[in-house]
Order: sequence, then structure tokens, then C-alpha cells
Amino acid sequence: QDRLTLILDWYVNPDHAPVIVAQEMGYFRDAGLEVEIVAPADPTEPPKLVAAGKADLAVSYQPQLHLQVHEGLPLVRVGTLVSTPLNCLMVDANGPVQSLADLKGRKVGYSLSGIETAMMAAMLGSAGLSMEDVQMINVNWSLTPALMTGQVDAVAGAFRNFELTQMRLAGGAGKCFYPEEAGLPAYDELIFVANSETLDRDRINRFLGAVERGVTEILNHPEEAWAAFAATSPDLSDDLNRQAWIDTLPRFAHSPAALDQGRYARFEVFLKEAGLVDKVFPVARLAIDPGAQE
Amino acid sequence: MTPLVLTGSAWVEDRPLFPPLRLELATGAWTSLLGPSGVGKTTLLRLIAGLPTGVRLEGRVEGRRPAALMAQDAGLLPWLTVAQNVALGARLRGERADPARVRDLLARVGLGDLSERFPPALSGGQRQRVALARTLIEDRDPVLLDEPFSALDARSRLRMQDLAAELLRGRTVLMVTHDPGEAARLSDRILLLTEAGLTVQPVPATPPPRPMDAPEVLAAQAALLGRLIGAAA
Amino acid sequence: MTPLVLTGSAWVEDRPLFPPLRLELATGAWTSLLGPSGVGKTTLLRLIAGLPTGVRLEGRVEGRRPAALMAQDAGLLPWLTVAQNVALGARLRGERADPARVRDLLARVGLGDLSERFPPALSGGQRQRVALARTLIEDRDPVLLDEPFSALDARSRLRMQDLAAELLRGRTVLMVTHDPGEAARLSDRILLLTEAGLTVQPVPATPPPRPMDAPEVLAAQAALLGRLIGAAA
Amino acid sequence: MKLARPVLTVAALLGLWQGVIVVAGLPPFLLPGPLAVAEALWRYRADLAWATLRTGTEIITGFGLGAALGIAVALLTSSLPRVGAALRPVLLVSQTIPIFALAPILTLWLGYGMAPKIAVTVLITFFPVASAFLDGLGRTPAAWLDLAQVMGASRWRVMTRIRIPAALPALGTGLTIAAVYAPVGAVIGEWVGGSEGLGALMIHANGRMRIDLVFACLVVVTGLALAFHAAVARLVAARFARYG
Amino acid sequence: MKLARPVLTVAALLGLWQGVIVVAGLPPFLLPGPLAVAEALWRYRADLAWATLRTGTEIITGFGLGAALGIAVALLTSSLPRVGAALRPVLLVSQTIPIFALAPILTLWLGYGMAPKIAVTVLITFFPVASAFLDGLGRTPAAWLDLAQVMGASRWRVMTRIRIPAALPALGTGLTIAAVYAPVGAVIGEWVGGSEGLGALMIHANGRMRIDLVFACLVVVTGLALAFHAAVARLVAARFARYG
Ligand SMILES: Nc1ncnc2c1ncn2[C@@H]1O[C@H](COP(=O)(O)OP(=O)(O)OP(=O)(O)O)[C@@H](O)[C@H]1O
Ligand SMILES: Nc1ncnc2c1ncn2[C@@H]1O[C@H](COP(=O)(O)OP(=O)(O)OP(=O)(O)O)[C@@H](O)[C@H]1O
Ligand SMILES: [Mg+2]
Ligand SMILES: [Mg+2]
Repeated sequence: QDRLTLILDWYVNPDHAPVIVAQEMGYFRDAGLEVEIVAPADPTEPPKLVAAGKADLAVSYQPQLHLQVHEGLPLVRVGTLVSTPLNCLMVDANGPVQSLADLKGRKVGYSLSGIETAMMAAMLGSAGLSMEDVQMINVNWSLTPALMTGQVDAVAGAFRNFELTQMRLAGGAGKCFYPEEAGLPAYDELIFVANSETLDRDRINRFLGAVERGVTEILNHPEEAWAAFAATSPDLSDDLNRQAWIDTLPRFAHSPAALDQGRYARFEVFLKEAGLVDKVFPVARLAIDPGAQE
Repeated sequence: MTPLVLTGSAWVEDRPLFPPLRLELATGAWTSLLGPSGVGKTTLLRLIAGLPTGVRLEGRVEGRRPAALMAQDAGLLPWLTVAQNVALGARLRGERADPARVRDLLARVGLGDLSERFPPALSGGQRQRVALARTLIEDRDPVLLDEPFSALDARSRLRMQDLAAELLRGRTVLMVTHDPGEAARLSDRILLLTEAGLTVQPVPATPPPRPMDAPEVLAAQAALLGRLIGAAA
Repeated sequence: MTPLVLTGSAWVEDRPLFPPLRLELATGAWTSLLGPSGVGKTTLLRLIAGLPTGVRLEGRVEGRRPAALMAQDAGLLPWLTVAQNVALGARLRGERADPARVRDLLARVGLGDLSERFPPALSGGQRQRVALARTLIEDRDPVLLDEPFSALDARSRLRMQDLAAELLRGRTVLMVTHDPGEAARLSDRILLLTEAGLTVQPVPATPPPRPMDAPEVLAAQAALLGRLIGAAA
Repeated sequence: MKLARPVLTVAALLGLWQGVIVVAGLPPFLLPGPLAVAEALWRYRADLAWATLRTGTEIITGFGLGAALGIAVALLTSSLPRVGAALRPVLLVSQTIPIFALAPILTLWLGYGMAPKIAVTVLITFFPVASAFLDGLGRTPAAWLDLAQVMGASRWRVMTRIRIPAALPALGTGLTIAAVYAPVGAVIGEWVGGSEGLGALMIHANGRMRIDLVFACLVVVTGLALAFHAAVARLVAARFARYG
Repeated sequence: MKLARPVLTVAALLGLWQGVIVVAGLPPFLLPGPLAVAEALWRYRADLAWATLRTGTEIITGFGLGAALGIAVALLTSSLPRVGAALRPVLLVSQTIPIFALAPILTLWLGYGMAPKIAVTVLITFFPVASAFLDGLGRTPAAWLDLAQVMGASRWRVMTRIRIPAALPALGTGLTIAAVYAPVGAVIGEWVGGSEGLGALMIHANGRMRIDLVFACLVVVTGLALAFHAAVARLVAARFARYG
């Protein structure tokens, strides 16, 4: 059994279902791996720890990966967990904002992600607006409350598979505008990153194989998979998580190791144009297909 | 005015401090209280003043009135000047102290030019005189003095005795002292407290304050000293 | 042993406290220092002990040696028992205080049964006796005593004087006091400090300690009192 | 009778709580009512108990180490003022670094277990202890220092026999303040590295908008803080009463 | 000569900093070296100056209000012990609520301007002030209280003329501790939301992985804390020296 440490991006939630199911069903063991799964409290921490050699893999986000690599962190994407964006711009479904154009003159709350301004600029651009037309407010931890209490008219950085349900359960109704429908290149929301200098392809391939089995299990036997997932922690079996499970299920990468090189190239160019990075890196510095022959 | 009377005995934990006794302060008279160290003189004063003590009184105090008390330690407030310390009583009652009186009294206790000093920069005897002035300025009856002149040289001591006698004339005074000459000069009544109880001692017939070298004072002083040195021996 | 000599004058800010003077402590003798309140007696003691004072000395102290000092305030440590306070010097030097000596000395100052008490539960005179015991137990020469018996009744005062005289025999002692009788009983040499300077006063010819009622003591006492009361008058 | 006051206090607190909700019109997703929180307390009792055990361990260990460090720093600063002056910026820096900047470093050095949480607790508790004790050490009555000097005490013994005992009431002040911060420290510490304990449960619940569970955790943390503060205050009152 | 010590201290700190990096092998994305941070300080000097102005305002206002609140709470608790006992849990709760639970409520009431940041600063600074001052108020020498009683002082005047002045050194302890926490409070307060000030700049930089800028902010915050602490300590030393 080879040991492997994986740091999630956040507490265990349905986004991590394939990993948890693979662990619960013993797929890692079958692949000769003993995987330690660590849930951190702060999502900016895991990539740093992988870069510092304190963990083998971390769950992170594609947009952040670009910034991190440009800042010199020795990181590289080796797999994909959720292969669509989850981020969305959420508004009150019964509120005054029914289209992106309605945002003119309104307040937009955001949570720090590093690319919030670039994302907003692109989305506003698709509706003929610019950053001058809205007031951006950092609301940090409280996206949904800020929206529900009417302090902002929209929030950027909400997760479409979570915050919508959250808002409904809290007695509101949310509506999402999707960045990939409004000028942003599509990207992988959740990815696995490894240290580009020390990564061990063999272990990673075995790991991704087991994750792939987890995804397959979820697709083929959703009820059993849910039961295994929910059993890991009693507070996972509530309405929010059950709904999130259903909403997240179609978004898992069916082939976690597969790499869409164009995606990374397009997003890199997008960030360059938005001024967030100062040059364009070749995809090979950002992402690899660990199964490809070197 | 009802006379001030303390009756009862006092206990430290369960050992007796003094046996049942009756201490009556003759109204308008100066009573001196002498006795060996640790016998309970300060305790008696505090009981009369209504302050907490380390002992349990089995008995009671009748006719208690707001008193002025000069404690055994000067207890000056270090953040107030000498003059402000003297005016403390008035300030604590929200009254206005008369600055002229404060100035006058400070001059009379010999500290006229130290009125703006702070207590830590005073000598022991100067501190005691500030505490004396602070007590004398209080317009109270009774006045309780606990070894008020103990830190003073002979000359200041005589002057302060005269000053106190003058300013407290007609008031009920209880003074604790270890100085038999002082008691003989100033008292209308002298009490001796020992473990055996309270006894009245003879006093010169002349009215106080008496000259320190008057024969009847020297006689009373000698007699008292004899009693003190022989007391419980 | 080189004699201990303080020479110079002292200044408070820019007023003179005492004029240029020469204070020599006769080795092995008991010197008493009297003088009006605030004249600088405590200051002199502290200068000799090498402690900071509120004044500026223009001059110097020669032959200074580690001294034992009993300050004007008892200064007991409230978290130590009476016995521990007496043993403080040894503990502060990392030596072992001899418990038998502590016990013996406490008995001789009349506090044998209070050895486990804490200072806040003592009377003023009891506190002073603890401070005395704490000083007497120190094996030092010179010994500096600042009004060591001021809070004691006549009987304890005599006893403590005898005790100090016995235990400090042969040592260089400088005692500040306001009690002329005390000075007359105990001293080999009596000094009077006034604003005008230091003067030597007559002492009985007999060796100290003298009986308090010996004629030569009474005579010296009376003479001294006269000087004190008349001093700078 | 002895129980009446705490009970009344708790009742008043609950009343205040409900009052704030009603008066300020706070929706349950911002501040749930006492009943909802009580329900969450009961429903998640097992998780909460487990988390409390862990956080409690962190609190006690962190407070112990933090107090020891604070005392050591105060003694060092007070005995060697130059070292103390040089150390002060380091101490202040330790108080101003936000956890998110520190977290990866702590995790790197101390791993994902309890150690980094305890480190954060130590970091938060040592400062008031050091600060208050140092203040106390600097306020020894001059008469006692004179006494020690005349008696020929070494600097070391002046410290151990005079200045430390005289400063114990001030140390007590520092310890009781630190006792309140220790639970806060442990909770914040649970932001570092792996996630177990009340602090972790709390942000976890917050992320899922389980605000009732957030407040249930908060009730437990507050209970811990109250109990810990009361225990330390009582100990300090009992042990340090004579000193100073 | 007067400048020599601070300069030496800073040099020692920089050495320590570089030493930690070298010895612990910390990569620049965890802890950038002094040079990189100095570069960031220079490059972002305009942003930093602006943020400092804002955070500084929050610090001073928050500290002022927090100290006032702490003093008021201590006085109230000390004059009316029953009210104090009832209040204590509320005070402790105020110290144990993490910002993220409070943030939505604070912004609901106070918006995204400076007010919620000041509120957080107040919340963090008032506690050590209240705690230390209250301790001091409870330790008035008995002799002075006796004096006041004999002199017929009202409870109010005993408080204002005796107990408060006697407790000022303890208040000083509380204020100097709080002075260190005030910058921390303002920075944490900026987590509540809004996007101005050093705290906001810091997390923005963190989000963009500009760790050099994060540490540049940190250097500024620490400088502020040092200066503020020194100023308060000096003021306390000058004003409260006679008291107690
Ligand atoms: N810190 C200080 N600043 C200014 N003056 C001071 C300071 N300390 C003492 N003094 C003054 O120095 C003088 C001498 O004080 P000292 O204590 O030596 O007097 P003393 O002769 O011992 O008097 P007493 O018999 O009252 O004890 C006094 O007038 C006092 O006011
Ligand atoms: N808190 C206390 N606990 C126990 N005993 C105490 C306490 N306070 C005082 N005592 C004892 O009570 C006795 C009387 O003390 P008090 O102060 O009245 O004596 P005193 O006659 O004034 O003596 P002195 O002349 O020495 O001032 C003393 O023996 C003292 O030890
Ligand atoms: Mg007495
Ligand atoms: Mg003196």
C-alpha cells in the first residue's frame, strides 16, 4: 500500500462525492493506495501545502491555478473532479434584476476568489455594460445573507449547485446567470493539483483510476453511492446536501484524468486580456495528462 | 447628645481579645486610651467608628454618630497634593473645602510651603501632620485619634497637641497614645486597657491642655508610666 | 574597620536640606540622631545605607559597608507569615534562616504565638516588632534604626530597647528617634540635626543601656528635651 | 437559592436573544431563535460532544502553554530590559499576523493534528498574560525593593522573592483575560490545517447555512469560555489573594 | 545614539525573518523574504498609504470607543455587582462569537462602510480594558475605603475619588493590551466586507496569491500596532504614574 495525502478544498460536501465514494467503497485500496483525506478550513491553504510538499494532492480551482502558477508556485493540474464551472452570478429570482442588463447601477457582492473582477467585467461586457455601471462590494463570508437581506442586488462567486438550494431552504428564491453563457471561457471548477517538481505519475494514475470508479459508481448506482457518502457524517444527510448531490451529479468529470488542453489555453488568454497575468504560459506548465507517455 | 457607649467583649477567632467592658466617652471631654501593644485599642476605635475589624464584638455601640478618625497609618492618597489630601473630606462629601481654611491649617501644622507636594515626597512626620490636618478640618464630634503624634519630634509634638486641644475644645475626643506625658497634658479622662479590662487612671485637676512641665502633669505622667510599665507584669 | 563617615550637604531641588556636615559613626558605638520632623534624618540613614533618596547629596559616604536597616515604615511582605518575614534576609541571600533563632527572637519581641499570622492581621505595634526582629536577626554592622520603637507602649518599648541594646552590643548603631529618654538610655553618642547642621549633645557617663529612671539619664533626657523644644526656636 | 441567580441570568440572556430577533427583525438565517438552537444542540449532541472534547483539550493545553510562555516572556523582559525591548516587536508581530497568513506555515511545521490549533491558542493567550504580568513586575513598591537591596539580595532573588509575589495580582488579571481568549484561540486555531472540533464544526455549518448549528456550537463555546473563565478567576482569587 | 536601538532591533528582526526562511526552508509563497516584501512595499506604496489612512482611522476610533465602553462596563459592574454578574455572560459571548457569524448581522445593521469595522475593533478592545480595570477597582486598599466611609462619602464619590484613581494603573494595563489588539480588530473587521483598508488589501492579495503584498500589508499593520502600542504605553506611563 502506498500512502497518499489529499487535501480537499473545503469541508466534505457533495462536490467531493467521487473521492469519498472511492474511499468508502475501497477503490483506493484496490489500487494499492492508502489515501489520507484532510478537510481544511481555508480554501487558499491546500495548494500552498502541496507546493510546499506537505501533501501529494489538493483539490483546487482552475482559475486559481493559473494565478498560482504565475506567482511561482510549483503546481500543475493532474486531474479534474468537476468539469464545468460551478460559479455563478446569483440574484433574487423575484427581484429587480431579471437580466444581466438590469445590473446597471446596482450593487454586486462578491466573495474573494482572485478573479472576481475579471469575471464580472466579462459578464457585464456580454450585456453591453462595464465595471463602471455597477458597485462591487466584498461581502466575504455571507453571499446568500447579503443577497437575501437586500444589501446587494447580486452576488458573484455563488456555487450553482449549493447557494440556489441554500437560498430556497432559507425561504428565498435565487436565479443564476452562468459565466460560461456570458463571455467567460468554460473551465474546470474543481481540479486535482500536484507539485510539478515532485509528482509521482504512477500513484496519481492509480488515484485517478479509483476516482473514476467512484464517478462510475455514482452514475450507475446513485442510491447506494449516496448511502455510502451520507454515512460518513451525520450532518451530510440533510435537505441541502441531498439536493446538492442531485445537482452536482451531472457535473463530475467522467474521465478525471482527461485533459482538455484548449480549455487551459483559452482561460490563460482570458486572464492575460483581463490583466490578471502578464504573460501567457504554455498549457504544459499548467496542466498535464498524467497518463500520457512522457 | 446621647453619650457614646461601647459595651461588650471582643474575640479573635475564639480567643478573647478583651473581657466584657464598658467604654463611655464623656461628651465634650478628651479621653485618652493607653495600653500594651496589641491589646485592642485600634480595634476599639474602629468599632466606635463603625469600621470593619478583625475581631468579633459581642456587645454593641450606642449613640454612634459620624466621627472623624485619624488612623494609625497616615493613609494619604498619593495622587492628591498635600492640600488636596487635607480637603479630602469635603471633596468626598461633594462639598467645597474652604481653601483659606486648608491653607491656614497647613500653616499651623507647619507645612505651609509643602501644600503642592505629593505625599511620597514627604517625611514620616510630615505625612502624619497632613493626616492630622485632614482630621482636624473635619467638623465632627466625636473625634477619634489613633497615636496621632507618634512620628513627631518633641517640639512639633507639643505644638500639634496644643493645636488639637485648641481646635477640638468642647468636642468628644478619644485618643489612643503610648505617651503618658501626652495623656497627662491633654486628657479630661485617662483609660488604661489591658487584657484584664478597662481601668480609669487619675488625671490632674487643672483643665487641659496643661504645660508639659507642670508638677501635676509630671506627677500624673509618672504615675501613669508606673502603671504602664507594671501593667500585667 | 574604617569608620563610616558621611560628609557633605543635601539639596532638595535647589533648596538646601542640610548644610555641609560631617557625620562619623563611632565604630562599635550606639549613636542616636534626633531632630525636627523633615530635617533629613531618614535621608541621612538612607544615604548611609546606599539607598536612593529624594535629595541630591553633594558629598560622599566613606567606609560604607552592607548595613541592616529598619525603616520608618514596617514594610512587611503581606504574603509571608510573621516568621517568614523575620527570616526574610536569609531567604533573600539564599541562606537558610535558623528556625530556632527566628522562634527565639519572635518570643523575645513578644510575638511567640503570632509566628504563623500574616501581617495584615497584626496591630501597628506588633508590625513594628516584627520589623525589629527582622533587623536584629541580620548579622550586620552597621545597624541603622529609623524610629524603631515609635509605635510601642512604654513597657514594650523598654523591653525592646533592652533587647536591641543586648543584641547589638559592640556594633555600630545609628538610631533615629524622637524620644529623648530613649536616646539618653541607649546612646554612646547623641547627635542633633537641625537646619543649622549637626551638633553633638551630652551623654551620661555610664555605659548604656541605662535604667530609664537613673538620675544621669533623667538629667540628660531633660537637657535634650530642652534643646529639642528650644531648637531653632 | 444559590442556583437562582445563574438560572435567572440564563433566562435573561435567552430573553435578550429572542428580543433582539423580534425587535431587529432578524431572519433565522442570520440569527436563529433559542428554540431552533436548542433543537440543533440536541440533534447534533454526539458531534458536539466529540468536538467539545477536542476543543476542550486544545483550550486547556493551549492555555497552559500560553500562560507559561507569557510568564516566561514577562520574566525575561523584566530581568533583561534590553532583551525585552528587542523582543517587543516580535511579540507584537505575533499578535498582528492574521491566521490565514500563518496557517500554511503552521500546518507545514505542525501538521494537521491538534498541534497547530494549540499553537494558535498559545499565540493568543500568552500576550495578555505577558503584558499584565510585566506591568505588575514594574510596579513593585519601592520600600520592598529597598529592603531587598539592603539585605543584599541577588537580582534573581529580588525577582523570585519580592517582585514576582508582588506582581501576582497583576498576573491574575492577565490570566483571567487569557482564560476568555483561550476558547477563542482554539476555535480560530481550527481554521488551520485539518478540521475537527467546535470551530471547524462551526464554519462547516456556516458554509452549509446551518446557522442553527453554528449557534449551537457558539452556545457550547460560550459555555466553555464561561466555565473556564470562572475556574481561572476562582483559582486566581484563591491563590493570589494575599499577594501584591 | 537614541536611534541606534530601534535600528538595531529592526535589523535583528529582518535577520530573524531571513533566518527563519533559510533554516526552515520556507518557499516564498509561504513567507517571502524581506527584500521581496520591501519591493512590494515600494511598488504598492500608494495603495498601502491609502489603506493605512483608512485602517488607522478605524483603529483610533475603535480604540477610543472600545476603551470608553470597557471603562463604562467596568464601572457599572463594579458599582452594581448584580448587574455585573448578569452582564458577564453577555461580555464573554461578545468575545467568543467568531466574526463570520457576526458579519452578516453587523453588515445588516451597519452596512459596508467603516462602521462595522469600528464595531469589531470596539468588540475586541473593550474586553481587556473592562477586565483589567474591573480587577483594579476590586483591589482598592482597605485603608482608603475606611477613610472614605468615615468621611461620609457617597458610593458615587468613593468611586470617583478613591476607587477609580486607585485603579488607574490597572486600567493602564488594560489599555496597553487593548492598544495591541486595536489594529488586529480593524484588520479582522475588514473581513466583514467592503474592500478598503489594510485588511481588505491583505485578503485580496492573498486571493490573488500576491503573498509579497500580503506581507507588505502585515509589515504596515505591525508598524501601526507598534506605534500605537508605544503611544498608549507612553501616555499611560505619563498620566497614571502617581496613581494606585
Ligand atoms: N522625593 C522627594 N522629593 C522632594 N523632597 C523630598 C523627597 N523625599 C523627601 N523629601 C523632603 O526631604 C526632607 C527630609 O526628609 P526625611 O524623610 O529625611 O525627614 P526626617 O528627618 O526623617 O523627618 P521625620 O522625622 O518626619 O521622619 C523632608 O522635608 C521631605 O519633605
Ligand atoms: N484581621 C485580624 N485577624 C486576627 N487578629 C487580628 C486582626 N486584626 C487585628 N488582630 C489582632 O487583634 C489585636 C488587637 O489589635 P489592635 O490593632 O486593636 O491593637 P492595638 O491595641 O491598637 O495595638 P498597637 O498599640 O500595637 O497599635 C491584636 O492582637 C491583633 O493581632
Ligand atoms: Mg493600634
Ligand atoms: Mg524620618
